[in-house]
Amino acid sequence: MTFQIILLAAMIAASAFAVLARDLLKAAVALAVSSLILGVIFFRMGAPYAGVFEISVVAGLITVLFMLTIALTKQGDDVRESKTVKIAFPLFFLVFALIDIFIMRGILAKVPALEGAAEAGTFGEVLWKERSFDLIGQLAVILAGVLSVLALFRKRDRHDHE
Amino acid sequence: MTPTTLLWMILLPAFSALALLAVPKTVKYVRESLALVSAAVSLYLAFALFAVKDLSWSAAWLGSIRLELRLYQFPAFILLGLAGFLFLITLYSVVKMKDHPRVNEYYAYIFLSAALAFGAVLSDNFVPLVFFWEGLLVTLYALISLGGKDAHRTATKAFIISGLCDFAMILGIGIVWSLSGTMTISEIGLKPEGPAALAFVLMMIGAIGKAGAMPFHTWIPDAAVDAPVTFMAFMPAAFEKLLGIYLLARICLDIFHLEPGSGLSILLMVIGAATIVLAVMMALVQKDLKRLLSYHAVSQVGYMILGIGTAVPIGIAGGLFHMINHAMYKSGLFLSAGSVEHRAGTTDLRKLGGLAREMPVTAAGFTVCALAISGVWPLNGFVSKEMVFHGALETGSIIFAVAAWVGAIFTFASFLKAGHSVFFGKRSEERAPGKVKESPWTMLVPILVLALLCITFGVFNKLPLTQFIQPIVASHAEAGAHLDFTSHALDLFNLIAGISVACLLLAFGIHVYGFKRGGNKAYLASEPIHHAPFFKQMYDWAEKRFFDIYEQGVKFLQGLSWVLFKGIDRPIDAVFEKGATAVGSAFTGLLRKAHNGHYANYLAWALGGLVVIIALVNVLLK
Amino acid sequence: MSQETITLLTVFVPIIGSMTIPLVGLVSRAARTAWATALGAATAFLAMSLLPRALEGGETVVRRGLVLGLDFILVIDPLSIFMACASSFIGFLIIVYSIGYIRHEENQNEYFLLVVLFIGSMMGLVFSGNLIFLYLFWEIIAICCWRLIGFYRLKEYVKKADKAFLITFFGAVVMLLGFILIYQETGSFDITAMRGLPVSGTAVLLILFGMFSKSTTVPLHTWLPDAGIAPTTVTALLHAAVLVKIGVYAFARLFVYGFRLPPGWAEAIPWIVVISSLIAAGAATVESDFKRILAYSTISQIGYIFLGYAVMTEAGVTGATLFILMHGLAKAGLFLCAGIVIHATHKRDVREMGGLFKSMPLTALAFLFCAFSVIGIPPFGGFFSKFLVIMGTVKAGMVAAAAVALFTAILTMYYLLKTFTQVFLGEAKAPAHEGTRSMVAVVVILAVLSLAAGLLISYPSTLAETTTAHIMGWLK
Amino acid sequence: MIFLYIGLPLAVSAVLPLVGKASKRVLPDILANTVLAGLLVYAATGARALLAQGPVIQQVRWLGEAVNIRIALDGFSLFMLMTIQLVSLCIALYSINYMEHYGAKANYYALLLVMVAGMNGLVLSQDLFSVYIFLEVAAVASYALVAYGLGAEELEAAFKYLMLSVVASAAVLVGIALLFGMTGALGFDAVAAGLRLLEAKGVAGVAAALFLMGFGLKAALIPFHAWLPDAHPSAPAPISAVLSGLLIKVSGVYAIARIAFQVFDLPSALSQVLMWMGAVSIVVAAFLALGQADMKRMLAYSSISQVGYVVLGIGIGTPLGVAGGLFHLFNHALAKGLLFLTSGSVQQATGTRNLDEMGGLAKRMPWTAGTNLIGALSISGVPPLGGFWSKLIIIIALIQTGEAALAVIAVLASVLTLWYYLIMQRKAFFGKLAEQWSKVKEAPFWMTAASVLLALLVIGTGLWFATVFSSWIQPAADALAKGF
Repeated sequence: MTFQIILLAAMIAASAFAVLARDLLKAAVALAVSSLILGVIFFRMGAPYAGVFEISVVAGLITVLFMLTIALTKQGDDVRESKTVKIAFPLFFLVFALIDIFIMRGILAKVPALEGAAEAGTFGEVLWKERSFDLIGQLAVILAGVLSVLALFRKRDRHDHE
Repeated sequence: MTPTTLLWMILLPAFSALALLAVPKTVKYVRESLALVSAAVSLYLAFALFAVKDLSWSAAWLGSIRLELRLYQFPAFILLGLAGFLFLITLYSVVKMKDHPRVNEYYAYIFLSAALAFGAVLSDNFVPLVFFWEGLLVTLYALISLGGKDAHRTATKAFIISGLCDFAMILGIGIVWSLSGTMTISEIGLKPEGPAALAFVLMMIGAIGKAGAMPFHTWIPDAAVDAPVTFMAFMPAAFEKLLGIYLLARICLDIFHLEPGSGLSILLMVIGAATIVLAVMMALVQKDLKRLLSYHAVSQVGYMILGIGTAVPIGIAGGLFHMINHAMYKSGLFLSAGSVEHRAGTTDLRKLGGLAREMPVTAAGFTVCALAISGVWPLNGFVSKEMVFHGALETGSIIFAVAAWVGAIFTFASFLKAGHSVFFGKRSEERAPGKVKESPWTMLVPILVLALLCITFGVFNKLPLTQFIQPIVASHAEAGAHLDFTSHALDLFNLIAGISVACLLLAFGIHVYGFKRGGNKAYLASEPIHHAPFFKQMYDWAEKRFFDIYEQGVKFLQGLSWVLFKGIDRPIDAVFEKGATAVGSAFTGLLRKAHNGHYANYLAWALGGLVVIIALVNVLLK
Repeated sequence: MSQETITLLTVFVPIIGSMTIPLVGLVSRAARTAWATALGAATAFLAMSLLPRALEGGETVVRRGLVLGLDFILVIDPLSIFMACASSFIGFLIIVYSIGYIRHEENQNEYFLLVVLFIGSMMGLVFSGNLIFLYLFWEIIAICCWRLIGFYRLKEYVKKADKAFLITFFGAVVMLLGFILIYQETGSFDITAMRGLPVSGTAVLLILFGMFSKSTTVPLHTWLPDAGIAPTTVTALLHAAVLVKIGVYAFARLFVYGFRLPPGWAEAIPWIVVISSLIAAGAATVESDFKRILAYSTISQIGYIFLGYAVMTEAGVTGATLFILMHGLAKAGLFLCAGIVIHATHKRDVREMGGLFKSMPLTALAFLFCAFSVIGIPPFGGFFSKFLVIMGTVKAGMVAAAAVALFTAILTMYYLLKTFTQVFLGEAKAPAHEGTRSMVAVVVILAVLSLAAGLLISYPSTLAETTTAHIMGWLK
Repeated sequence: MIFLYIGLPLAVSAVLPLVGKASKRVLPDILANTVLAGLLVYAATGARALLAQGPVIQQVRWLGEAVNIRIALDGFSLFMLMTIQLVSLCIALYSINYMEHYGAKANYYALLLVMVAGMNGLVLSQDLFSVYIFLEVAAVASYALVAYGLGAEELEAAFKYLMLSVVASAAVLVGIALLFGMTGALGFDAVAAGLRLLEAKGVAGVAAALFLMGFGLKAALIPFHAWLPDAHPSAPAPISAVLSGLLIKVSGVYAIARIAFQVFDLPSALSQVLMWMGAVSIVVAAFLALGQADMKRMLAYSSISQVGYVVLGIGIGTPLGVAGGLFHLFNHALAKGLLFLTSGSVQQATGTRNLDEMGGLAKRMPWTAGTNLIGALSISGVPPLGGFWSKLIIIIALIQTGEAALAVIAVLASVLTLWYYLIMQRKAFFGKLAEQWSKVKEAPFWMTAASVLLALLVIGTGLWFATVFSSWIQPAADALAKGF
């Protein structure tokens, strides 16, 4: 129980840091840490799959994406949006969200599920035995992220003439 | 005589033509002798074949259609006539065409025409018939082109008009073929009813078009000016008449069985009568001898068509007899005109006069032929015209006989004017005395031969009628089984002949009146009629070629073409050229506007798409 | 050699040979030209060596099984042999003419490659017994045609080439849809297997699109006059030897000797083509560009070929088959004469020409001969074909259609003679000289052949009649 | 060892930056090309033999112990593997010359290999979540590669691409979550079994729709296409070729096809939606391509349009339709790869992508022009090139299933396709040589060689379509449509 509380506290701290940090890269890393902790929490609450996915998706992938985005926007111009779009898009999004909420609520209430498909196993088992293929994927994602950052922050040798 | 002689009859002139074309221009005499010899051989062959009268030959040709040639009474006679004219005109050309720059072409075309004409006459199958018949278009075009600078215009005109007629005939043949199931002419005998009537009319157009009846005549007067005069004597005066009337007779007698008094018979007679009157009215006012003669060449066709159109034996016989007579005197007349042109250098009536003294032989020949064409007793024209009158009266429609008589009046009037202006009367001031001489003998012989033939066929008319005409008509059972030329009075002393003679006298009166009114100038003798109130307008219009089927037809073709081009072709092209491009760029523009580069926009599409797909999937699943 | 081998060689010698032309071109220009000519000659020779076979009648089918019913099938019968001979021979003459004509142009390697490939694809198309392979060669021809039309590379020219390609491609893919419909209905792409089978009107309509677009029938015709911007040799090739004939050939192969037309179409098609013929003749009368006149004339004449096949009487079919040959000879002659004239005067508008008879008598005469043949005047070859087509039409009971066709013939007479007069007669407006020897020789040969084809009609007509007997045989 | 398809490129890409320190050009060139060539040869020979007895599931062992890495190989995946390695190899060859002036070649190859590994992994995986992960592997590498030029335009394009892709990932993830929640399984077959038991059509439909959107966005089907015309032209030419030729097909079309058939068993509703999405993409994108003056943008829109054909074919669901779709996928991969490569050659030679500024380049760049023409004709469906046969089969399949309207659209759109490719030909190559390009040179050796290789493949596919069809396409289609 104490461990749980510590984890929660750590997660909140990491999240707060992610929001408050001025350096975007640090913020991204903080978010990753926060997600990682969330994954562990999931696992401890008896949802090993959710934990594994949380770690796969958020801690691994989203972080890479964030870093990539930061790398891209640092050098690129701001993306300008026109006024009509500024109005039209939120409106549309609102409508979409409303529809989504109502339909999804209706549907989610009715989503059938198979009996006895409860998640089971330890974190290690799930990660290593069941989802080991994803591990390779995660490695690859991180590798891709590293390579991307390398590529995007490379010295712009021989390319300046463009 | 073996059947292959028929083929040689065609091939001989064809090969001669090639040989004549090959003779170099510098070599003298060879060409002329070659031409004369081969013409003579053709004539001999024709004689020989005329004696045989019954041959047929065939060979594999166009797939299952055979090249069938058949000789019997009628073709044999026409063949003889054609060969005779070929010889005479070749003889005449020896001098007349000597200095023509394209003389070897001239001979080649003449002999090619002869070959084609022989072929057309001998064909017993529609396909070779059309082959030879339409092939004459080429030589027609070529021969007219040999004339002056603008001759090619006339050549084109002649080509297109004749082509029109030939195409009509082809269509007619097609119908006949689909009705009868055979292309062999001697196996066909249709009643001209229903579609066959249409076929009859179409084939008739082909025949009378070749013969030069109205309204397919308009190239002939033009050709008279542009083309060599020997051509006029050869094609429009002789060959085309023989061929056209030959085919018309075959159409009316063999291929179809024309009933007297039937609608088609009336139609033919109307065409004949109209041709007689209208063409002779045009002839009357001409100021050029060759043009005048050419209009007569048209007018006389009317008599033949009228005669055959009556569908009664005497009329048909008259038409056929008139055909051969006309070929003689009209050739004679053209050749005399050529003789005048050869020496005097012009055929303009206004510049000629009193030539009888310098060119007595020519004048004599011309006079005989002119009298013959005018139907003066006892020349051949009188006899054949009488037969046509009889025929016309026998059908009961007097109007056609009247038209024929009116034609006779003006024929004589115009020849009085022509002969008077050219050979008699005062000598033209422009011409120095003694400068003009009589033409050489090779030119005179044909004229004299033709003149003599006119006299012979007139005086001893029983001879050609019983030897040539009667067997032809008799071979077509319904038409002339009992025709013996005794039932109708063909001498001077009967009512019909009396009317004819009265017509001639009237014509003389008209001429004298006009001569006096015109200040004793013979070429003005027709002016009173020319300037008569109604006639003047008509003549003016005719002068402006309002009635020229070609001029109007070309206008029509051009108009139609313009409409087709601007109204259909260009709009279709615009659809591809402009329409497709416009539609493409409109769509593209619309779509490109939507792609404005705004992320939110694109995101909205994606989310919208998701909603639509969810909805679609769910709707479709149920 | 067996027929099968000869046929395969006829198809593949030019196709594969064409690919080697640029390679030879690397070595020497003269060798390249000679090689291209040799390939053309070999094709014509191979095709002609099948002639004795054609006269025997009957057919041989060569089959190589492939997937999905897309078998490679060659049909060797009188129709295909006739067509192959006509095309390859005229194509060969045009190659000979090209030697002089494009001597000074750029991209000659490409030119010869495409021309030979063009002829080879034609051979492939002619012998194809499978709808899809027919389509395949059809489109290879379109590609060649596209490049060749844009040969001079000017912006406007290339646009016209694109137009030609797009319209014919449009027609062709629609036709392909029709083929697939037929596949759906009959379960086969094999032409030999579908003789006498009924097909739906939709399929016929779709297929007609393709044929009409390629054989330039109104309303899919306007690309052809525009294609006149190509080198004259190419236009001659398009008009006379290959391109526009493939539509009618396919028509004969599919509708006459293939499946049965649904009722109504047999009456409708003759009218469509006759009216197309008339419209094109009208356009030819109005046009004043030398090659456009001739192009419209082709459109107009194609109508007759279609008419002959569409009426499906023996005379009509024989006439149409002969027409392909006669029109090929004469139209090639006309275009090549036009080429000589344009080459010499550097003008295209007939109103600016005149009096050329004096400076180029042989060309003028050749033009006149070919014009007579196109008009259909005996003793030239064109007469027989046109005559038989008209006869066939009348025999089929379509007198009115025949009358319109004859009226078109009068219009043809008018505009061709008018053109002849404007170009060759009258006042000389520009100095000119006769073409090179090989060029004049070719036009004279074509003119003489037009005449000889008429005088010795029994040879081609026997072949045409054998063809007709062969392809109409199943109707009985 | 099928696992090599994932492991080898990853391993090499990991060491490549280090190798790059030692040798800037030669070693990375050789290494990357060798890896791809080796994998290609293996796909064509060894892997083919493996499949002789039916689909293969391989268990990876780690230090002698079986770890739960199971990779499934069937006809479909093998066909995809083959296509991926083939096109990638040509692109890597092309890059030898082309990437010279971009610098950091080693990094570039590393990213390329990661992308290839991602695609290979996607093709080999047999559960939903793995698909998702490898989708992201390839995607992350592709974002960086799009931005590889580092210009403002490239970065903006990459950013837009990334942003829309994230949406796609989210949709896919939601879909996976939904299915996982229902069935508690992730493997294709297990989920399919679960769905059969549940008979929950509606929810499965929503999940399917989410997949359609997610993968549709990857495949750039309309209306999810908007990122592609920015991203593909901005990337270096070989990358454009990989993206258009492979990535959108593997991460979009392959995933859709695999899931639609193997998980959802392609209900007719899904089939209809797929076909119509395909058809709409075909037409709209063709019109959009028509209006482009930028050569690569035109090609990009053309990709959307052609992917439409692929989806249309697969959506039919009959073995023939699927075969047609897959065949077109293959042909388009080759031809579009070729076209992007030639466009790169042109851009490198002239410095512009604007068609209006080009003209008559065939004179100076005959190989480029010729290969470009072959690619264009193949995509337009002009026989005897590969694209013709695949379109033909698709149309036959459409007619067979009675979808006449779609068949007409498919046919007429190929006229539009030809139209814009003719515009490209006319403006760029076929015409009089524009003055300013009179000194332009043909592309360097490897660039030309890669183009020629692809062109030969395009021609070969057309001429030996029967062999290609029966030995590669048919097994793939059978694997998908008949389930073995």
